[in-house]
Amino acid sequence: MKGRIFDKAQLSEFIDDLIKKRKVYAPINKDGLTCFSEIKSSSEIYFDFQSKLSSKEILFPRCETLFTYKRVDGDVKLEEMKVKDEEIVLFGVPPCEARGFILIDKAFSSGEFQDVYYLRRRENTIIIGKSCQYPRNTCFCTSVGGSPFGREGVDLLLHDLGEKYLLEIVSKKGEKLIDYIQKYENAAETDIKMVQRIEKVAKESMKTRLELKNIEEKLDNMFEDPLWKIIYQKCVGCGVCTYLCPTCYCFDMFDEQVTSSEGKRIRIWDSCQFPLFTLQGSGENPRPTGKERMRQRMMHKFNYYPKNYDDIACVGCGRCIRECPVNLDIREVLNKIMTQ
Amino acid sequence: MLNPYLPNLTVIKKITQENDLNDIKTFKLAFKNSNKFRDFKYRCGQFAELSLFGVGECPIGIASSPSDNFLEFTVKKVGMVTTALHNCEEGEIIGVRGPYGNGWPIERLESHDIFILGGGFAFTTLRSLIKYILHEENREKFGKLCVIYGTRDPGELLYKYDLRTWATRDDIQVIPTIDRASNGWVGRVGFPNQIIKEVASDTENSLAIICGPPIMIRFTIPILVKLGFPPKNILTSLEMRMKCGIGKCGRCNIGNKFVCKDGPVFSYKELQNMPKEH
Amino acid sequence: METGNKVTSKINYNEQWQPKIVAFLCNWCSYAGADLAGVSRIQYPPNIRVIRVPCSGRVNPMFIIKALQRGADGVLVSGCHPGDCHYISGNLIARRKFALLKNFLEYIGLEPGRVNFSWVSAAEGEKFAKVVTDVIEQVKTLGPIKKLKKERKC
Amino acid sequence: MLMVDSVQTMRKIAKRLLEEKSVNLIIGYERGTLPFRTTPCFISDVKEVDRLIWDVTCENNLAKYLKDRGEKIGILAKGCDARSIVACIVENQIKRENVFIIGLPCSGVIDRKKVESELNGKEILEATISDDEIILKGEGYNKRLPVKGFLDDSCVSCKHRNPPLYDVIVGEKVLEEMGDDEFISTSKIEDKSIDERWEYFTNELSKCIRCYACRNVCPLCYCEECFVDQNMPTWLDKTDNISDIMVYHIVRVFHTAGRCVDCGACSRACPLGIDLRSITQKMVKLVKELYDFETGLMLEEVPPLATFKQDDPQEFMK
Repeated sequence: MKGRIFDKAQLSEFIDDLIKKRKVYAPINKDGLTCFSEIKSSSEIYFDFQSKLSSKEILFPRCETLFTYKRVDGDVKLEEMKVKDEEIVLFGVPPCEARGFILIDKAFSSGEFQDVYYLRRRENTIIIGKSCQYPRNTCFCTSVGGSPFGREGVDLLLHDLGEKYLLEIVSKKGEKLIDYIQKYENAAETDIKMVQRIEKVAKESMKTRLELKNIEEKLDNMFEDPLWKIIYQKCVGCGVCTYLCPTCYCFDMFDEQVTSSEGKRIRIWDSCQFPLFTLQGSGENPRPTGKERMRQRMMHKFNYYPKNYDDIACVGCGRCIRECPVNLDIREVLNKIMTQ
Repeated sequence: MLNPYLPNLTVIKKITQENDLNDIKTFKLAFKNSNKFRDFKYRCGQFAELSLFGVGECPIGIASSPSDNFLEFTVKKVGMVTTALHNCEEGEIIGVRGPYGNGWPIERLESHDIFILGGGFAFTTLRSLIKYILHEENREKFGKLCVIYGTRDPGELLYKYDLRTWATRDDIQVIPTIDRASNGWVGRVGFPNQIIKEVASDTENSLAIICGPPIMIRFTIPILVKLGFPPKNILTSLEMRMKCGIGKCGRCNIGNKFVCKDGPVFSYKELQNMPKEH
Repeated sequence: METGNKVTSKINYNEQWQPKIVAFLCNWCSYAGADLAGVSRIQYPPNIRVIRVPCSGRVNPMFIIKALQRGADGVLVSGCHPGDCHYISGNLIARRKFALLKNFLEYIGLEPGRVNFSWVSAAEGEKFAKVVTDVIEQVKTLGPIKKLKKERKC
Repeated sequence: MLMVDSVQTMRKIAKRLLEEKSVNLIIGYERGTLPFRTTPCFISDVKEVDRLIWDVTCENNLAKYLKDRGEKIGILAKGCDARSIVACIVENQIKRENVFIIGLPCSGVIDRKKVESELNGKEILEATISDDEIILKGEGYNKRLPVKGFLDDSCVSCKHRNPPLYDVIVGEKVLEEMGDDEFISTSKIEDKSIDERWEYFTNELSKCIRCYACRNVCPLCYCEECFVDQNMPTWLDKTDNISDIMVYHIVRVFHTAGRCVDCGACSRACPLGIDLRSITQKMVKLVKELYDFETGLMLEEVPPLATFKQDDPQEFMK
C-alpha cells in the first residue's frame, strides 16, 4: 500500500487545489438533502455516512441532451452534444458506489455499440473514494462481492485515521494526480498498519451477511415461482429503489422541441418498476403488473446481469432498504429466494 | 468511439400507400451521405430506429432486401412517431440509426426448403427475406420457397405489387389468404396455420418462419411442431418496446437476452428455454 | 393593427413586448360574443389567440397550465353565464374547477392576473371586448411570463 | 385503551374474520425489517394473525392496496385510511361489500424524518415503542423521545382521528382535539409574498427526482394511466427542468382535489424529504373553504368536482 498523509487542514488545501484546475464533485448538504454536486470550495463537502442520492448522477445524469437538431431550408442539421474533454474529480465516493460504476461500465461498454456519453465522462473521471469505517445495518456490500474498504473502481482511497487522513494510491491515474505534490508526506508503515486495522474492524462489523451462493442458478428455476406473487403485494410501484440505486442504469429517450424548427433528443433515467417501461404500441405489455416488474428487478440484478457480465448487479449500499416507502427490504427478498 | 445514438439523415424518396385503411405506408429512403449508406450493411430481418426530429424514435423492421440498392420501411400508424411519419411528405428528412438485431439466419436457411407464414402487418421483414431469396444471385442457394400470407381482408394485404410479380414465377409458391370470405376475393380463405397443413412437406429438413400477431404465433407453433418441423427450425421475430436498439436501455430483455441485440429473431427452441415474458 | 405599428417604432424592448393571451371560448356564447364584437367593429387589442371549445366545461385545467408552460403570458377562459349553458350545467361544474385552479396557482406563486375567467354571452360583444382589453392590460402590467414557463434551450 | 391492548383485540378480530371466512385476506401492519419501521402485511392464514401489530410507526395508508383485488378484504384503518377508503368507495374504485373495515382510533403516527434529524444521522439499532414514548438505541446513544413531539405534521392537526366508517372498531374512540389550526402548514406559506411563495416551492420541489413515490402511495391516485404517462398527446416531459417538475406537482395536487384526506402519506414517502403537504393541504383547505366539503366522511357524499351549487363563489369571474 502506498499513500500520502494529510492533516485535516492539508486535506482542505489539497481539495481546494484540485478545484483550481478541474471540476470537483463531492457530497454536499443542500437544505437537508445530501447529494453529489460540483463544489467551489472544500468547505462545502459534507461527509454523511452515505449521501441520499448516489454519485451515479454525475456520470450518468438524470437528464441529458444527446444531440440537437435544426431544420434549415428543408434540410436538417444535427449537432452532437460532446461530453467535454476535461478531467473531473469525484471526491468522497463510498467504495460501494465506486463498484457501481464498474458494473455500469460493463453494461455500457460491452457489445458492438458503446454508450459514448457515459464512457467519455467515465474516462475523464478520477474517483477519490472514502473508505467506509462504520457500515450500517442496511449495508451488505460484503455479501455481494464488495467491501467497505473496497478498492475496485477507485483511483485514490481516503482513510480517516482520526487526527489525520491517509490517501491511498490505488491506480496509475490516481498516482498521477498526486504525483506532483511533494509536500505531503508518504504514509509510514505505522499509518498503513492502522488502515489495515480499521479495515479489519469495519469488515468484521458488517452486521448484515447474506448467503447468496449460487443465487444465479437458484433464480434460473424461479421465474414462475409463486414467491413473486407474495412479495410484490406491498410494492407500490414507485421508482425509489431504482432511482437511488448506484447500479441501475435503465433509461428512456425522447425529443423535445425548442422551437418549431429546432429541438433536442434527451435521455432520462427510467425504471423497470414503471408500467410504461415495457408497454408496446399495440397495447401489449409483457410486464403488466407489479409482480413481473418486481421479478424483473430482482432477476436483472441477481440472474440476468450475472449471466451477461459475470457479476451481481447490486453493491449492497442499502439505499433501497432505507428509502422504500413501504419497507420492502431487498435483503428479505433475497433470503426468501435463497430458502426457497 | 462512434456515437451509436446519432442518426443518419435520409430523404424520403417515395411513399407508397399499402392498404385500404391507409394506415400502412412504405417509405423508401435515400441516405443524404451515400458513404454512410455503404456502411449501413444490413441483413434480412434486422431493424432500424427511425427518427422523426422533435417527436422521437421507433424501431421498424427493414422491408427492403440487402440485394436492393435502397432502403425501405413499411410502417403502420400506431403511436406518436409513426403518426408523424405518416404525416410526412416525399422529400422530407428523417433519421435512421441501425441496422440492429440479428436478422434471419440466412446461412441456416440455405439449401433448405422454406415455409414462410405471415400474418397481417408483420409481413415486412418477411418480404425482405423473400426478395432476397428470389434475387437471381441467391435463388439457387435455397430450396423450395412457400409463402402463406394471411390478412383480415384483401385490402389489407401488403406489397400487392410484389405478390403479383411473385405469382408469375414458378420458383415460389405464394398463397395469399384472408380470414373471412369477401366479395370479389377468389383466393384462399382461412388462417395460415390451417393452410400450412396442406402444403408442408419434408418438414424435418425444412424451416418454418412465422411472423404475425402474438395470437397467431401462439396458435401456429404447436401446429408446426405437430407437422414435424424441429423446434430449432421454427423461427419467429419478436416484438418488444425498444428505445436504444443496442442493448443498453434495459427494457426489451427476455431473461438475459435482449430482443434488440440478441433478437429479434429467435427459434422456437430458444424461446422454449427463455422465460415466458413476451 | 394600429397597436402593432406604433409599438415597432419604439426601441425599448420592454415596450416592444406584446403579451400573448390564449383564450378558450365556448362555442355557444363567448365565441359568438367575440364574433359579435368583430362584426360590430368594436376595437380591442389583437393579443389573443382564440381556441374554440364546445363548452367551458371542456377546458381541462391542464390546458391552462400547458398554455402557460408553453409561454402564453396569460389565459382567458370564457363561457356562458350560469343558467345559459348549452349543456345545462357544464359551466357550473367548470366554475368549481376554475375557482380551485385559480386559487391554487396563486398559492403556488403565480400572479393572479395571468389566469382569467369570464362569462360572456352571445349578445355581449362589448363585454367581450372589455374583458379582453382588461386582461391584456393586466398582463401587460405583469410583464412576460417567467414563472411556470418552460425555458427551452438547445 | 393502550395500543398494546389494541393489538390483542385487533388480532382476535382478524382471527375471527378469517376463521369465519367472512374475509379472505387481512391487510394490516407488521414489524418491519428496520428497528423503527413497520410494513404493510397481507394475511390469509389464521395462524399468521400474530404478525399484526399496531403502533405509532404504522405510517402507510393501507387504502392503497384495496383497488383491483377481487377477494373480500378485512383492512386495518386509521382515521385517514378509513377516509381514503370512503373516498374510494364514493368514486367507485372499491366495492363497499368487499371491504370489512377494522377501525383503529389513532392518536397519530411518527414522522421518521423528525426523529432522524434529532439523531444527527446516527443509525437506529433498537427501538422500543409505546403510546407516548419511544426509546431509541444506537452506536453510542440511548434516547428517550416523547411521541408527541415527533408526530407527523398531518397528525398534529388531524381532526378525524377516529375512522368515520368501520365495521368494527378496536378499543374506544380517541378524543378529537380541536386545538391546533388544522391548516397550519398552509397558513405559514400563505403569509409569504407571492414571489416568496414561488421561490419557496421551486426551491423545495427542485429536489424532486420524479420517482413518483408520492403518487404511488396515494390511495386516491388511482388513474389507470397517469397524465404523466400519457403520450398521445404528451402532457408533460419527464425532464429535470423545474417547469416540468412544478407542473407535475401542481397537476397531481389538482387531481387530488376533493379526494385528498391530508393523510400525509406522500410527504412521508418522499425519499428526498420534500414537504409535499405544503402543497397538498392547500387544496384540502380550498375545497373546505369554498365548498364546505371534507373528503371521506360519509358514503353518501358527492365529490365536490362532480357537482355544483347555483351560488358557488364566483367573485373571480369577470
